[in-house]
Amino acid sequence: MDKETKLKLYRSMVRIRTFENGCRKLISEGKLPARFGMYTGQEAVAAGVSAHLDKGDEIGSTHRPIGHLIAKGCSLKKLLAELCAKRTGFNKGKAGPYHTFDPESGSLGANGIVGGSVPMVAGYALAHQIKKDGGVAVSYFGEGASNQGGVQETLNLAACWELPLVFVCENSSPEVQRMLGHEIDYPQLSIERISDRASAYGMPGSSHDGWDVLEIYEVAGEAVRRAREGKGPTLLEFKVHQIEGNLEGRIEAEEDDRVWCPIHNLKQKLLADGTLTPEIDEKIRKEESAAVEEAIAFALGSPDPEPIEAFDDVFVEGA
Amino acid sequence: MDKETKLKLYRSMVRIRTFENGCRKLISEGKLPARFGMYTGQEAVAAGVSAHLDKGDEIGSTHRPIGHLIAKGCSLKKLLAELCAKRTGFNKGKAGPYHTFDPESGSLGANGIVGGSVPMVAGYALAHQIKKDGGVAVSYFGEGASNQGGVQETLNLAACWELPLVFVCENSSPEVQRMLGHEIDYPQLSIERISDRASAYGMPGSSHDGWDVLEIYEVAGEAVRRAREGKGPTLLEFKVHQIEGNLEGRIEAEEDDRVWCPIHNLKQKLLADGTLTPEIDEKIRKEESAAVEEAIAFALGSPDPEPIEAFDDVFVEGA
Amino acid sequence: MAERVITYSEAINEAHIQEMERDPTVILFGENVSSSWRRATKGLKERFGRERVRDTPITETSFIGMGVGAAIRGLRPIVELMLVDFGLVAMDQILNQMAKSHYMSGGAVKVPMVLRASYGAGTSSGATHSESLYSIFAHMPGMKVVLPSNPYDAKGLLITAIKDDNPVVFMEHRLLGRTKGPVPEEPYTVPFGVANLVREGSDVTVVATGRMVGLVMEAADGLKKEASVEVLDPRTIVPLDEEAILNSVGKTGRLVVVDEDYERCGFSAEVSAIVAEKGFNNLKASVYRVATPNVPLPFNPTLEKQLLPDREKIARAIRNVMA
Amino acid sequence: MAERVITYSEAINEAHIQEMERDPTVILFGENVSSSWRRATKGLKERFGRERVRDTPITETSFIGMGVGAAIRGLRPIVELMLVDFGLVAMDQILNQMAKSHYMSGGAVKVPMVLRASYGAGTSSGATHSESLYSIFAHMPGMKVVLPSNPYDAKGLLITAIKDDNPVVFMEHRLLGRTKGPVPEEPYTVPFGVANLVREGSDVTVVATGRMVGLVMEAADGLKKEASVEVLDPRTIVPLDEEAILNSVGKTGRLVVVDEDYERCGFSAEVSAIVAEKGFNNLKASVYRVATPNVPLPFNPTLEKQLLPDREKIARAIRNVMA
Ligand SMILES: Cc1ncc(C[n+]2csc(CCOP(=O)(O)OP(=O)(O)O)c2C)c(N)n1
Ligand SMILES: Cc1ncc(C[n+]2csc(CCOP(=O)(O)OP(=O)(O)O)c2C)c(N)n1
Ligand SMILES: [Mg+2]
Ligand SMILES: [Mg+2]
Repeated sequence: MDKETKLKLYRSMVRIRTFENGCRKLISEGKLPARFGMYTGQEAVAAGVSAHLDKGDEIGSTHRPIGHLIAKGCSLKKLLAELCAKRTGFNKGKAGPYHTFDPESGSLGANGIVGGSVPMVAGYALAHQIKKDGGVAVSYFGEGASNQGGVQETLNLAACWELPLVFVCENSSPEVQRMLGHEIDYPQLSIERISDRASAYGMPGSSHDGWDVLEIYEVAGEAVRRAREGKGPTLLEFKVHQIEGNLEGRIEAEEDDRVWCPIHNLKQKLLADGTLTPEIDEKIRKEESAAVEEAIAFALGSPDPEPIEAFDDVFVEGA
Repeated sequence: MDKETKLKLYRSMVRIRTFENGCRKLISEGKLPARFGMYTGQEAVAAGVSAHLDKGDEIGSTHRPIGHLIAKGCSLKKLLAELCAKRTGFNKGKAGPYHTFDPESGSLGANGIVGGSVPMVAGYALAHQIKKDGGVAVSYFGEGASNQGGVQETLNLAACWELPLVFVCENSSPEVQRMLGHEIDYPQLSIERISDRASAYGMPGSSHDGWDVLEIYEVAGEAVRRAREGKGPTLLEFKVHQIEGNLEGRIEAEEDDRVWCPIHNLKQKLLADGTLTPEIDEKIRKEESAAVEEAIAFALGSPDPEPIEAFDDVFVEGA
Repeated sequence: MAERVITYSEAINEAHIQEMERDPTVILFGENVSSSWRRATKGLKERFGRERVRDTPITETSFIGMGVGAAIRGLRPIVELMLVDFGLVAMDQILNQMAKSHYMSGGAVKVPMVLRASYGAGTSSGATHSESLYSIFAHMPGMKVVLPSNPYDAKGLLITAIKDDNPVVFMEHRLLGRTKGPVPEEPYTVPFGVANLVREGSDVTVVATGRMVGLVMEAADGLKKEASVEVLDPRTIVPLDEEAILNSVGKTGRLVVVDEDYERCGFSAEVSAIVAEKGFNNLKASVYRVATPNVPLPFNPTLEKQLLPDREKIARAIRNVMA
Repeated sequence: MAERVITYSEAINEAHIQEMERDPTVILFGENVSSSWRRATKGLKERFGRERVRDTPITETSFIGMGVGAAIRGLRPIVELMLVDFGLVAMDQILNQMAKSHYMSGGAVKVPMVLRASYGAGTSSGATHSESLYSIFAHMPGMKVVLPSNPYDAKGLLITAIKDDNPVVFMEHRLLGRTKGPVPEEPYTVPFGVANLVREGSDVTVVATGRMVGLVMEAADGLKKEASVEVLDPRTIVPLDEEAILNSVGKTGRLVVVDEDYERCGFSAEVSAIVAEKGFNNLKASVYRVATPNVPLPFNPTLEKQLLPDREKIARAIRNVMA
């Protein structure tokens, strides 16, 4: 892998974490009304997968959307403005974190219903298949979501129709089964690895560490290529550790969590192979911090929607 | 396998087919208002599976319910009366073929929604698990239904909770993919064998010819035993050939279909091994014909419900 | 020149053909849509190919959601539910994703999709194969809801639906498929939100949709000597032509609403409530609803008949408001 | 003796405990129901064990259907939906299998199950986490629908629900969880179908449910000098205490219905329609609805507030009918 790609992956992860840290700060200051799942600890997945996607490709996301949206290249300003419920947000403050849609970058979209976006992603893929434009779509979902009927139905449908689609399951219960942080009393998964379900749909599948962005980049590349070539869908599983709590502005996780921290992980490797120096690292972090600060300034300085706008957008006007 | 069991299986299949032939006749005479999927050609599955079930065990069925209900031991009279929309039917004429419920025999129940009964069967199994009464429940569904979200969810849930449940998929598209007789343009199944999905739920599974009742009896016995012993669910797949058209009172399928005809199949074997003689065969057929004739007489002689009864049973009275 | 007469199903079929010829982004999928046994979609696969006309697995959640996604990305999918009842397994995709994506996105995406579904009772098919459900679609914001009562409207409303940039639920009554009526050969549209004044009258306004329109006309015929009945068919219940209803009640002072859906919290309640709020001063009598009572639909044909609106029940209601 | 005061969530928790102690067939399952963070079900797993209190996977279709089956076979399951919105993925199991199995079976099976669900807007959670949906449950026949507005009713109605041999949808408003009120320690029942006369008045009847009841009381307080407001809380919308509503309107001659659900084909329409049909002769003024307009609920708190019924909108409606 070339240096540039490695640095791009590194930057993408740093950007996501910096952005979420910014959100944490705003939340603690009461300036950000949104509640949503943080992506901290999972950044390698979105970064590694989206590195293979173009603007015309789509992703579908979840209740934990920040990483997916940012890695896909959405505007930080408009994203933060949306989280702050501002008129300048992607969706004029109507979506919030659970329903953010950005057609421009192909971030389509977050979803408040577990598994809700997955069938829609099949539709993005179908549009590519029919238009024959070589585009692909990626569907992100959690291991909890992997059981939802609509998700399993879509695995079958995508395989039957050989849709250009990559299913990406982020399994946050690789050892202990948890739901929203609660250690559940009965297992929610009847198998150890979600990717064991791939063969049940006649598609290739594999499981990987979600904290190793270089490996993610490789396997996602293969799956995206396969989809682009019209060979149908793939199911990728990445084990992740959700890193809880406020990082208080730090980029890397605390000691305990370092082993799962994709940023710490890649940093060590890049420092070792000479791709990264402390100076370059510093520069990247500063630039990303500046971008997030700019987004914060934009969001906080943006106007609220007028109350009456609540009634707009139920239907396309003039139709 | 002892002679008695073989003859019991044979009789069960003959009963189902005789009953459905009776229905066909009534339909052609305009005396039976129900439309439903015929089970002709699939009798071995219900007969072979239900041979292992007691009254306290349950089955959940589909839009093709006759075989499942009869093999489970429901009253032919009340079943036919229900199909004729009579007051004396299992459900006072309110259910018809798609929603027949007979708690007495554990036939619970037919279902008009593809896959609709499957989650409910998990509930029957849960009741056994909690009551610790050693009971099991069997869920029948087609290969089309196997894709439904609720069915796949239930496979996972039953495995997670180790419910005493046997999933029985009757695959009527073993070679050409068909839906309701129509040869579909795109495949509905992304795999060849439904039982390949068993491992995706961490349960044992296997595929078998659905026209060989002796084999069905064996594998179903193993699955039911496993469930009764608290070892959890199994997914069995049986390939079946739906034999279309009016058999005009004949019990065995026409030449073309004989190879798939479970009754013809068993008959040849039982004649060969001496279990059956033409005389015993004749006797069984006569007895079953008589039972069906009796059911027809009962149904046709039964009163219709009073119009005003339409308003009863929305809620349990006095509650 | 004699008008051409075709069936409701043929009219729907023709709307598909003409729109799919006009606009290559129109595609169609659903269970068995390529089957020659299905009148509304017969011949479309042969004509437009298996890329644009596809049979789906029996997975309503995934294929309706796929329609939503494809619509967001520039296609105009027509997605078919064999029966509207089967949509209950997919209500999140219909009521949240299809209906609300445009709003939730603040207008950033649009969902020009038509969800076609057969509906209705009267075939002795039992509780899971007989429902109307359109009141649920009307209750939830974000989708238009269309209920053609005759072949002319079926064709014109479907063409409008396909051209509309919003999600539209297009509901075809199971018992109207073979109904015949005059239908122009060339493509045309029937606008949404404009009620059809089926019959003018001065004593009582009857609002009815779908198969109910025909029943109301029969009842009105039978009452010719007793009452001059005005019959309004809103054709689309979202958007609803409130003005036409209020104007008519303004003239007649009396209202009966005839609706095949369940009564409680149904479309009939909505029309009553609108008039009780905005037309109260013109009302001379109680507003009656003739709808399906709050009872699941039974298999037995006599029991089913007992529950469904019919000519007699409609006539009784009209007599009641005239009394 | 001073009455004990506890919260709405604590009252619900206590109803669970008392019923699970009384009846060993009562079981509970749903997502994270064994979590100590969930106030309504806190401690139940520790008390009754992991056999009777179970965390499920995120598969509403399968676990609600499982509740139906277990109820048919002699258990009395309480099945929890984290939020009612998530029930949309499982509507067939709720509206067909749960609600109609008793009827479809001609009474041969019964489904004594309680589907508990949080609902409601006002938390800026957006379109898929804010709905009411009870009008849909009321529209479809076969289930009872309960909307407690205070801790006392919450406990008593839940005990009634668990004892009821029919499927009951029990809806807990998200913003009422910490509301306090007097609640007896011993088990008691509040009957279904009996409205609570929250305040007597003579000028106008206001019918309201759930969180709306409190808002109506505030509005009525503010209007004390202008109007004597009678406030009725039906507590259960299926069965509905029509008599209480009609009697009250018979006395006041005026009606406002305040409802958090969407207006179109909603519960507010139903109450209007009942009165327009059966109480018309007593009505002195138009019937007003104060409900959520037919717009998905937006994330932005100001926009959300714009849509929801509040004190001012209620007061305006009361003034309107008094004018
Ligand atoms: C249909 C539905 N059911 C339940 C919920 C509530 N809920 C939101 S997130 C979540 C857990 C999701 O787990 P997983 O898919 O593994 O995602 P993770 O939070 O681990 O990223 C639940 C139960 C929901 N939003 N939608
Ligand atoms: C949810 C739902 N979708 C569609 C239908 C219509 N339908 C009834 S039977 C059937 C085919 C079922 O195929 P399969 O499960 O293989 O059963 P088979 O008819 O082959 O026995 C379809 C599509 C339905 N009843 N329910
Ligand atoms: Mg997870
Ligand atoms: Mg089949």
